Amino acid sequence: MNASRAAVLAFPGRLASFRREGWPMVPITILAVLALLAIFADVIAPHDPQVGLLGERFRPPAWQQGGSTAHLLGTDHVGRDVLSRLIFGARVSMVVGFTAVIFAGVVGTVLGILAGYLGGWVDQVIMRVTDAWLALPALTFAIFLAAIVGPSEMNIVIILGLVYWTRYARVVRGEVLSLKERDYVRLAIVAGCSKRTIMRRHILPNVVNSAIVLATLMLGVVIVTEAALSFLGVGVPPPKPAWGLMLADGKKGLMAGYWWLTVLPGVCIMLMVLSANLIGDWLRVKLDPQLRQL
Amino acid sequence: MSETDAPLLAVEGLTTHYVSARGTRVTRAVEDVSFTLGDGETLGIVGESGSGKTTLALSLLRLLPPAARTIAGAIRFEGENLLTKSEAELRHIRGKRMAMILQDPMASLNPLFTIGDQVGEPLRVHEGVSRRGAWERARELLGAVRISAPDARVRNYPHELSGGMRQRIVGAIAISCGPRLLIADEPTTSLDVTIQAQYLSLLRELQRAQGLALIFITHNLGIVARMCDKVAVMYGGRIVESGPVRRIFGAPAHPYTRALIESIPKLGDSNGRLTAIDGQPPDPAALPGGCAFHPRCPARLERCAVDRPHDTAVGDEHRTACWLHG
Amino acid sequence: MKRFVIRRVGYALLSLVVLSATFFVFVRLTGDPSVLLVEPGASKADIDAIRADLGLDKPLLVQYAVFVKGLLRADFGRSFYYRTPVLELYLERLPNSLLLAVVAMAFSLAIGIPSGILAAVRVNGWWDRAGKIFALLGLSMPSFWVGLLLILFFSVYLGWLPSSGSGTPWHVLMPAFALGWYFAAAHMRLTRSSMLEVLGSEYIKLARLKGLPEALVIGKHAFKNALIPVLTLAGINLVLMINVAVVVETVFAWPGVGRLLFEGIAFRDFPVVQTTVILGGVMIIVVNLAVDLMYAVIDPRIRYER
Amino acid sequence: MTPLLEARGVVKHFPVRGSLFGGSQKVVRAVDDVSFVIEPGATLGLVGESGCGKTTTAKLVLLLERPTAGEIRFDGESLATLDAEGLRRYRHSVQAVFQDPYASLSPRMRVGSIITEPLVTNERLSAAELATRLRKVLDLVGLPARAGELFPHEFSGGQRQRIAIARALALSPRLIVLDEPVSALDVSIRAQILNLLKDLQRELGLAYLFIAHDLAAVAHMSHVIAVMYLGRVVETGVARTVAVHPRHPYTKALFAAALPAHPDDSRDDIVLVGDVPSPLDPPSGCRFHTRCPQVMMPRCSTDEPQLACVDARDVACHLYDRV
Repeated sequence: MNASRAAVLAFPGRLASFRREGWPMVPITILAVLALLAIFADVIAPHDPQVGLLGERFRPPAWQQGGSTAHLLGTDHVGRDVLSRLIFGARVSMVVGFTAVIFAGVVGTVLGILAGYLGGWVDQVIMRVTDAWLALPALTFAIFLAAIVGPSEMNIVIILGLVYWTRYARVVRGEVLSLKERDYVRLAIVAGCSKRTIMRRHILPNVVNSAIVLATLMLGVVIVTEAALSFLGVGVPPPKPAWGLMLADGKKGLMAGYWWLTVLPGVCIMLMVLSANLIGDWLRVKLDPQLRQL
Repeated sequence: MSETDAPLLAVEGLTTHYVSARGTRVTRAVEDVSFTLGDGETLGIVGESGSGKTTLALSLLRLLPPAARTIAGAIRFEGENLLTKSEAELRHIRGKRMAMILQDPMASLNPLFTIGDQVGEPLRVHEGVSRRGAWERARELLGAVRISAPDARVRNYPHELSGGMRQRIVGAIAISCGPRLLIADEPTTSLDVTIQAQYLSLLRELQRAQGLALIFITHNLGIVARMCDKVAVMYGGRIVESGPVRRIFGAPAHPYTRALIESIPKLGDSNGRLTAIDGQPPDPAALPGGCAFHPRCPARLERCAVDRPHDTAVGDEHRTACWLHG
Repeated sequence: MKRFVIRRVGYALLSLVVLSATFFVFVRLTGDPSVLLVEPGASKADIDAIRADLGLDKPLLVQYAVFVKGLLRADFGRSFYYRTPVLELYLERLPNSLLLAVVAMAFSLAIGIPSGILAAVRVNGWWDRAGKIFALLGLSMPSFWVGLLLILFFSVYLGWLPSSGSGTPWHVLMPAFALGWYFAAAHMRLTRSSMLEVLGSEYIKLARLKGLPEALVIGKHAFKNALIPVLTLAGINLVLMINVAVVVETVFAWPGVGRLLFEGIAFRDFPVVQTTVILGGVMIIVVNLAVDLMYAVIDPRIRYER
Repeated sequence: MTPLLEARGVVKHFPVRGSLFGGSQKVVRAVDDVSFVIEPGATLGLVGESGCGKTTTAKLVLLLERPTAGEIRFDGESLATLDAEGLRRYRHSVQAVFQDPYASLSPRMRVGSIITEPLVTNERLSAAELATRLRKVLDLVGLPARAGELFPHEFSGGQRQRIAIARALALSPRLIVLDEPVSALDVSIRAQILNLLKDLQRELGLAYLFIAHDLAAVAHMSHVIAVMYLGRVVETGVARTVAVHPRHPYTKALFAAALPAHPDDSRDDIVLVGDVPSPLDPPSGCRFHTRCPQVMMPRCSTDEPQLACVDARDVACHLYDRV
């Protein structure tokens, strides 16, 4: 064995692995608590979220004058327990948020990869639709779709998926275009790999990170959109307890100063969205340094 | 101190470290570096990636990134220690008495301002020349770097000019205030061979015309051979050998320098084996103890792994840090 | 330059075609579009009349042609509720929306640009951290909730500002702030990141090497370059504001096009819904085009690179 | 003996697409009428500056692009007419190593699966056989067997280039296209890799297409050199002959521009003026005439010179026309 062979025995340490950065515990905890509430809502919630006692209308939270421990966070305009509705509302937001994000993410990622890698007319068709749909403000587009299909939780998921897949497609395609020019993709062709193999083995794993980062950031957007749709009355149909719907109801007591009906559901939305964004930001730095500037 | 005796630039024991965000990791990018440079001389600083040569250049101008700090040493430029200067005082030195050309001259021009504006800017700031006067001088400077039709070019935006012209313009900016020292940090790595030759001959012309001292920072020994009077070889943040170019190429004292010179293929003698240096350049954040080169050194002694060799004179102006000569 | 313009216009036209086709397809997908297009509670004869009018028995392409012809003549139908042409209703509301959007934009730029620049210049410092929290809050607090909180505080508790309606300058403040809030965060983020990118560029290094005072480096060399993407985004966002104001306008009963859209939903007035959404899309496509073309004028690089 | 690879009059034009709403079609003449031969076990070196078409030539040989005109033959068989089986055989025989060792290894795959990917794709092998082959090629390039379990980011640039070479060797190819294999590496690593490539060639009888802008490295590695300028070969011949006594003015300038290995190496200072013209719009006649320090004849700007034998090598220059 000559010198040129035996050259490399010392490995530098993991060059690219950076310091283990602290996990964002606060947002993870918040999301975990909300998830637990959503899963065990039936057990945890003290009252039926959909049935109210008219005699108990507009009860303030327990610590205010006139409040009672029976309704820790007070009651709404038809006497329903706010705490129970918030707990069940977490379920709605979680289910709608996650399914819509995953639905949009899968569709968008797949189409983005196909458009980016195959190019040609496939790319033209997918990207022209993407561009035109991106031109529409997401909220109004969703309202339009909701006006056509009518409100239901299932429809909301489909609508949000239809509206938001374009974001993934755009980002993923852009990334694929640059991946496609990477030498390791060229070498895979030289090695005789088929297009399917290349997309599966060399392209997909390298865009998954961006897709996941985008998904966490989209989770917040989707939840806000769902709340807005429900607030406008084209989202989750009453009397289901969605946070957006609660805000719309809460507006009825606003001028009378029944603050808890407005503040509390909003705080829930904010906490959830904030947590999703914080985790998304952290993931972005962690998984994909190129996206830091996004 | 009389200006005639002191060298133009004397760097003594310069040490610059990078400290990671939490202060847990220290990268000794530049460690105890000393050299001098006289008026009109050309010094080549050679090193591989991670050897600390760019950090050295930025330390000289005191334009280090926030994570880096010069923690020891002195930089005497025209008799004054730059390390004790305030930011405002430094501004009067940068661009006026000491200029620098960056790695990517093509990206160094601001896309939104005209050539005339950018070339004349140092004059307006440092010498208070009027807008019109700066414009006039910019035109002369473009002529000085051999750009044809300077009257039209001053009005152009950078993207309207070819790559070669943009490099010349960066050269024009560097000499606009008549500096005494020009630092060029790998100014030709991104260039094609023939374009590189153009740029090198332009730099040499400017140097002769203006009587500039020049520091050339590069990984390429060929550039040093062509351009420089003196050379300093860096490895692991330290200067391992320095001296006149002919001496270093003729009789290199440090095993690293010798291996580097021998590892380059030479035109005309093909088919022989090249002398390769084993192993990899060290990670600047985790330098080996003793002499940083010892794990790769073909002539290492036992003490090389333990003790750091001292800087020793091995000839007229020729110094090296190696136990073979200690 | 000419080719660039032709191409941008071409893409814009294509987007409009895709957009109209999208609407058309979605409406047909529901099964019988006449249900949507006819007033709630209409008689069988009315439905048949609409069917015949739209030619629902004809091939899809013919139907699409009828649909596009209507759009091209700016014939968006009549509102079921107001019984007037939808376009008139829309144009009546547009100035209010525009006013709201302009004030909201002023808010968002006044907050977003200075805080973004400060965050970038003092990167990782105190200002940067505060800005980051602000940006995250902006993205996480839905504008309608911000609106409700504003009402609660300024109208109900303090009684300083009117909670709904329009007419005086006081009326516009709260809805504009609620609307601008989200965008302020977006503008801050973009200002910060584009400023950071510019500050890391070679030409900023050269500006420092020239010995320019820091104020000149930031104010002249960095600012202009960093501001271009922000102003581009602001241009697009202004139009976006008109179109996403629907929730804020609903909260404050502000008589803009968003409110019109909400009424359209509430009264099952499909022509109104469809028109506001289509016109919103058209507006945004046109503004995108305008911004791209203006970009080419402001930034001398683009003219040649295409 | 049939040459291993033969290119005859190969042309590659790229239309500059104005996308959907295009406007006028322009054409980049990346490679324009290029011919060369690679013998088994020998190295052909392609030299030239950026935009001269050397990388496009590599892509054509690797079938990453199809030629606009002309023909490439491997073992006497035209690549244009290969059937699926022939294409498989060709992929089996021709592999590549590219410039950037950071971009040529898929970051999410282990080194072992990167190296064996060509084997898995082309041959049916048991896991044990794969492991044996992996160990064999790792050994050939001087990497320890445990390297296969690591990820690319755990290696330095020089080590990654060894991995890339190991991958290229996995199928026991007969020709390896080396596109700037050392220019992204640290100076002290380059000699290691060049020596390794030479050793492998001698032991395995490999042929190389060695592409670089560094003349000295090309001259050192190659048996035959071809110098390209704006899509054309301007001078080609035995490496020593061309390197020591270049004839074409461009080759001369290129050699003059090449940096000396010693300060006493005196060279004629031929500094070319101007930038390389755009291949979108190459000059008429001899493409080099706009920068040629020796341009003297009117026909340089009108007639395109053809390759002709001068002093034991082929030169395309009117200076050497025999009237």
